[in-house]
Amino acid sequence: MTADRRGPTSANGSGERPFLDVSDLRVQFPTDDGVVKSVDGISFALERGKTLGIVGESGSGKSVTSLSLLGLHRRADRKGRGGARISGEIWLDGQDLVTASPEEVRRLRGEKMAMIFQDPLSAMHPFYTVGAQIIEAYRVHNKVSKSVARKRAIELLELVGIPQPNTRVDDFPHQFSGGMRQRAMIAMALVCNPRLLIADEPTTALDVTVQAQILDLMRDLQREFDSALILITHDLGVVAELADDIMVMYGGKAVEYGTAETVFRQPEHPYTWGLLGSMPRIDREVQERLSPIRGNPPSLINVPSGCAFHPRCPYTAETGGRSDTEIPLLAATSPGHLVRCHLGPARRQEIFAEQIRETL
Amino acid sequence: MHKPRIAAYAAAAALALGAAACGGGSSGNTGAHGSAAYNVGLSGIVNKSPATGHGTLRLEQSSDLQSTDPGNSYFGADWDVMRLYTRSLVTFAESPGPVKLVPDLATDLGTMSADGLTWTFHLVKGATYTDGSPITAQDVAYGIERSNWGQEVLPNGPTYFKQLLTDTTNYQGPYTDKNPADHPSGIETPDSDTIVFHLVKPFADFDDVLTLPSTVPVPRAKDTGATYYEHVLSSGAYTFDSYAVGKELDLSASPNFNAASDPLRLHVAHAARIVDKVDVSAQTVDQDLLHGTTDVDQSGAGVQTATQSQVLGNPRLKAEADDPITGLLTYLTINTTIKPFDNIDCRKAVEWAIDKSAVQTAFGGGIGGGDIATTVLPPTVPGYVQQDLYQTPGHTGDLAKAKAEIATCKAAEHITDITTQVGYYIDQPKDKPVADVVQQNLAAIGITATEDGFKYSQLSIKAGSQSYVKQNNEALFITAWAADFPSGYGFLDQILTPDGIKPTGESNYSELDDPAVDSLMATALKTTDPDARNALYAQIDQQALKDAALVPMIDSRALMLRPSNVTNAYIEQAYGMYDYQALGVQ
Amino acid sequence: MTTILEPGSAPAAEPEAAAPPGEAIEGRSPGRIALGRLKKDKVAMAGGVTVVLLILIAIFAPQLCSLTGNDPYTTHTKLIDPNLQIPSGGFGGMSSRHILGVDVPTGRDLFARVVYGARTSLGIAGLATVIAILIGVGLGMVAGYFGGLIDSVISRTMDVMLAFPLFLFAISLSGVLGYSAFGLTGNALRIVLLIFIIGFFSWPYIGRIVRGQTMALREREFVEAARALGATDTRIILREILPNLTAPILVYATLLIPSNILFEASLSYLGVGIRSPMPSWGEMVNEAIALYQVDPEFLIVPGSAIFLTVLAFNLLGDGLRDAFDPKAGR
Amino acid sequence: MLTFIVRRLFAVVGLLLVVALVTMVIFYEMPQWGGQTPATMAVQYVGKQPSPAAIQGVIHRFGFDRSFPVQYIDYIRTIVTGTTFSDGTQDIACHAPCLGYSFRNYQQVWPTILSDLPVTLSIAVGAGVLWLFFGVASGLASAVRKGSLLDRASMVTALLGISLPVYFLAPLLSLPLAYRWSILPAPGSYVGILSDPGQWFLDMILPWTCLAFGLAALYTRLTRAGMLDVLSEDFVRTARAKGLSERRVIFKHALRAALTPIITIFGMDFATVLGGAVLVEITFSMKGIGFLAITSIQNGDFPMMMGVTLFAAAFIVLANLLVDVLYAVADPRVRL
Repeated sequence: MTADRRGPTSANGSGERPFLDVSDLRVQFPTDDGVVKSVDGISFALERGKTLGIVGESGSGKSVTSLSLLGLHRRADRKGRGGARISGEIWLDGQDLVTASPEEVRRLRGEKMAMIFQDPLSAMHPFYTVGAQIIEAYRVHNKVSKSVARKRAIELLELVGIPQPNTRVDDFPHQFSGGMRQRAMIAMALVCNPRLLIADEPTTALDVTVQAQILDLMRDLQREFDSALILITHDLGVVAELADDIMVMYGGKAVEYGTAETVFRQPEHPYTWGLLGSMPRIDREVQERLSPIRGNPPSLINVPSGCAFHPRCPYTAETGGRSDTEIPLLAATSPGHLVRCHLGPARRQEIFAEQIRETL
Repeated sequence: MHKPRIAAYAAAAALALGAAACGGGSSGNTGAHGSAAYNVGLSGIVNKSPATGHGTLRLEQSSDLQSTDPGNSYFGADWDVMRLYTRSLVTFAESPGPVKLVPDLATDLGTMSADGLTWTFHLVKGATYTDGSPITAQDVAYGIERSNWGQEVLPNGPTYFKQLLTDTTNYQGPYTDKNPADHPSGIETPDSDTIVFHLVKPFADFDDVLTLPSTVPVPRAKDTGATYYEHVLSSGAYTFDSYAVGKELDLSASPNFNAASDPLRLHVAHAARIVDKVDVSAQTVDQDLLHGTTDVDQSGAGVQTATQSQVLGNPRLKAEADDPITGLLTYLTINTTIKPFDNIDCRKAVEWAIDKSAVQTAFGGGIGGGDIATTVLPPTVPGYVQQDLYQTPGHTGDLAKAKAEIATCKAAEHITDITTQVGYYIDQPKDKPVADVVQQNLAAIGITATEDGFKYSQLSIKAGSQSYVKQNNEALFITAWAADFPSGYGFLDQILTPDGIKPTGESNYSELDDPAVDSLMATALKTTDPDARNALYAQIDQQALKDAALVPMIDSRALMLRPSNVTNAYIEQAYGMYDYQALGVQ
Repeated sequence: MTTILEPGSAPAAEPEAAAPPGEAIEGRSPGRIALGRLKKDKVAMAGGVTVVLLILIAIFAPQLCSLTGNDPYTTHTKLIDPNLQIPSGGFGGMSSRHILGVDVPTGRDLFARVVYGARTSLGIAGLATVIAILIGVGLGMVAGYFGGLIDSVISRTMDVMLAFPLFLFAISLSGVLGYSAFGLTGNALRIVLLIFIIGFFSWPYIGRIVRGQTMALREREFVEAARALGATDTRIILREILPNLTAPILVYATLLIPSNILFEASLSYLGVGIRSPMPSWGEMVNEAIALYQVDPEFLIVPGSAIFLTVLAFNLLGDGLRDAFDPKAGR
Repeated sequence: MLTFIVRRLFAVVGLLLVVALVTMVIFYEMPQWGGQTPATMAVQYVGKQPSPAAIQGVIHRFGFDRSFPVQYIDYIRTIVTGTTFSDGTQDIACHAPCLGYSFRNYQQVWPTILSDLPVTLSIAVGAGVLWLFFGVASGLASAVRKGSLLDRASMVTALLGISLPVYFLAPLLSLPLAYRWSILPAPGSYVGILSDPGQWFLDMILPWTCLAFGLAALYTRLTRAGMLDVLSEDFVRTARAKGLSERRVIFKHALRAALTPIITIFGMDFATVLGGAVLVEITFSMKGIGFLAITSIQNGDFPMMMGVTLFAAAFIVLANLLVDVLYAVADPRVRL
């Protein structure tokens, strides 16, 4: 709403539009039981070479955000039925993707922007070889012969660290191990040198050692390709590794937005505190107890009135009832740090300093 | 004998045709080119043409022949077709109207000895098979032996000779007793032209029996038993080319037929070829007849009900149709030995209760079904006299009389409820609605009758089994009957006398054993004068109805088409369908 | 061996947001949620109303027929044109007394026959479905719950049965036993026979589904809990698992009934099922099929009865399935 | 793969043995449970006046005098090795696969079935093409345009299709098309494809349509449900994310995955139809395997009916095997 649409680290001040500029994005799905407000007015910006981490529980709207960037939602018809109603603006490299025709967006997909999906086993077609799927991705956007595309596929597989890429290229996805599949998935996403890369929970399905390898790989590749990277995860540990900026989402809205440094060191939203509290940290010596956030994620049809977080927030009493009636604004506490909370900045910093920091 | 598809014989049937409500055809057009009109084929030859060896005559039927083997079929339609490629000792004159016996392979209608026990026949000179070999009296004898004594191989044909001829040696038949020298004592062939029959009792109608295909000659050397049907050696005007079960029978004019051996010109190949397609669907047969893509429905069963409406509504089509009496009587038997129907009043109640007019409609109406029957003998069988012992206005039955009779019966038997079963053939589609009507009629007078439909093939363990009907209290049975050979004896004996009462395979379903009937029959068999004999048959008919042993319901009719390109078309009353031997095409 | 599309395996059609719409918040029971959805489904409701109506028609057939003063057995041959073999006066003999006309050739009231035919069709199909459910649910639960050898025996049996030419078997079975057997005669025998044959041949479909669902339920916490508390297998099967199978059983029973109605009608149409004079829709079509060129009414009445009944049950069954499991089907 | 096929072929044989056993129980044992005796069963096969010897002969010919296991083993052995029947006069060699000899119409069972197969094959192939094509096409269109008018129309049509029995649909179509306007031949007309291909095609249109309509309806529903499932799969989203055209996403990615189970079901249904399209053949009076089955039952021709049932079962189990092999070829995850 009042958010500065430039990201905390991309405030270049030159007046030029950032490479990716999302403004007041709303995504709603009409269903039989009511309208699901999956994304309810979020804004952010991202430059090439930078990484944005979007963090939240499942159902917070983070994946829907990424899919709408790629234009992968089936759009609603004129009566607003049968698909997603999308409003707001998504500017990618000077082009608005919300108003662009589906065909224009399709041409951008895979070429200018690509996505790495969560579960590579289900995200790859079981009936086609890994190579065929990468080749296909390349040839959609590049008019080259099959053999050239195949060479490119092998090259990419090698780049992502698949051993013996020229034989494994003909394997089917189920013949790969989980980590290798994720590498192949990344290779497929990178095959056209996309400038925007969205990774949706890229490491969730993997075991911890492989997770680290994949994160390293992504960091290296992002540098090599100079891409903008959006990292979507519920795992703050993953973001900590890679992200420059972090946006915390709750109930379809951004509740906290700032640089990674700020969000980790001076988080001000009670939800962020909860997320941090439930995060296991290897660098702590005494692991007392993880404190999970009590309660359930909100319904996106009947969003709780006022602050969507209020049914789960321990500090509602301090708002004098405003939290159940009034929706708080996303307001800047410091330059580049936005928080959506009824508590005043001073009080938030106080609570964090006195009660929260030590538990983390 | 049970096969309800066999045509009947008539001595003086013209009157019946005129009298029948929907009959007709009394105009007797036998002119050289009989003009086509409705029912003209009953009494005249339509499109008479002397042409021979011309064109292909196409027959079709919805069923298959029971067999092409002359010794193994009981279907009248099969017998009609067999005359195309076989000759029997005696056959029917090639003319419309009342049936007349004529000698075929025999020189005359036989000589009966004074005691009536021996019949002697001589074969015509020069008769040959289609391969040119001569036909001998031994071949005729062998044909009779295999079909009557070889039932373990040829189970389907009639077996009158086995019952009528003496058999002192207890002959086991040619398939069990392979010695060619063995014969039943009742058949003698003193030379190759003479055949002598010895009967167990005097039998004035014996020459009628010789019309059966049992008397078709079969050379012993050529007989392959059960598979003989595949390549019957032709003795008629057409050669038996081939027959594929469920597909077609192919015949062609025989080059070797010796016309000199056929002075009455009974066997003339009017067509060059005859193709009989079988197992075609009934609807297709009708459509093909209407569209001129086939010439005759070989089954002689008449058109489907849907086609019937079409034909009757179209004057052009109606002029190409005949509606003959087929000689088949549909009737309800009442078992005289099952309580309470052993009481004649209960049986009379049934006689009065049946609404024959409703039965007629249920059976297909006056044209597709037939005429209401009031006598056992159909109008086309000698001995028929018009009478109606249980006359009611419009043949709708008399509920009051029926109820009175049932009350008398109940009082005498000291019962309050009467329940029984009524059997019928489920593979005779017209019988089922009749059973429904009968059941309703009986319900109206307080008789609860449950229907027991069964397949014809189960007859011998159902209504044909004495123990079954008694155990299951099945006193009533809807069935049909036609004479196997043209005489009152042929029609009445098996259904009204103890000859037809057997533990299994019975045909006298009423189990009627009335001394009056039996003595009349014995007298008739000894009576040589045909008129006196037929009068006796009429008396038997009356007596059976006085006994209320059965309820005659319908004398069947069938609406048949004869497309305009068919020549020499007329109804052969012996079979109740067109005479295929006479047919040709333009 | 055979692959049957089993329901419920489909992932959510919409992205995560739509996955559990409204389920958690209000704490309504799944049954009530389904009922709520069903009520909104107008087409399914129309099917449901028709089904209820048909059942009422079947139950109150005598009362219904007495309104027009007809019964399904009385013949009215006077209403038939004897030569054309169609009802006199056209329109299949429809009149104020015979509102749907009469049959041919005996002139029985078609309305009465089709109404009583509902008894035959629904009764046989319903009871056959009960048998199929009893066998299918029983064996399916046992196979799914115990697993191991019992499971392989039952599963193999189901596989084998699904590989049988079932329709030919049913025809043989109902054709081979004639008029009386097992102390029963006539249509009483045929009814019992049909119920058992149809029921027996349709249980494997239910059995497979129940087996799969039971296997899934067996691993659920509440079953583990019950087991930990020392509940017997019987008790777990009957008290913990069976109640959770109600929804799929209800849905598949509703979808099985129309296929059983068609099964019965087809056997009667082929002449190996119910026989006249007892009214059965398949038997009526069998009688009418030779005459439809001249008397279409006679065919259309029982044919439409089969069609509408099967359609109504299918609509209701589809609606129920969608209501209980919105991801399947649609 | 080879060991799989060999192992499965054994299973096929086992299954056919079970089918044969069940059929024999139905025809030889069931009537006896129902109160019949060998004599009352045999008496249906003798002539009009059965002598005790003749009945005994039939009892022996059908093997009613042997114990059931012996009868069963004899029947199976006969299929494998062939046998020689005696019809009273001569011996009839019945070569393997000898399914018996019909004493009703004096025909061997196996050749009779083979001679009726072309009719059933004609029905099955034409209808199979129609129902697969229309079922998949309309199911696909429905799924892709879910909720559209087209979708609703095809779903309604599909519901009509699965609710309309063949024997009601056939007259509804024949009455105008064949009888009123004479556009098509009337039901019951059939000529072989070899004797007149044009007429054969015309004759087959109505039977094909009537059989295919109901099955196409079923396949529309199956395809639509399958496509909707697949369209929500992650790999379809991936395909879209790669920037593939919608056409390529639908046909190359989604349909490929959705079609595999459909083909499996098609294999089974097609095999079932090959074993006799009973209702269509009866309704259109076409003398195929299904028609043979019904007439055999009506005539009490047990050897014929058993042969037909076994023949139909063989089609189904072999189709099952074929389908499993095809599945393995289509889906690389399946290893045999």
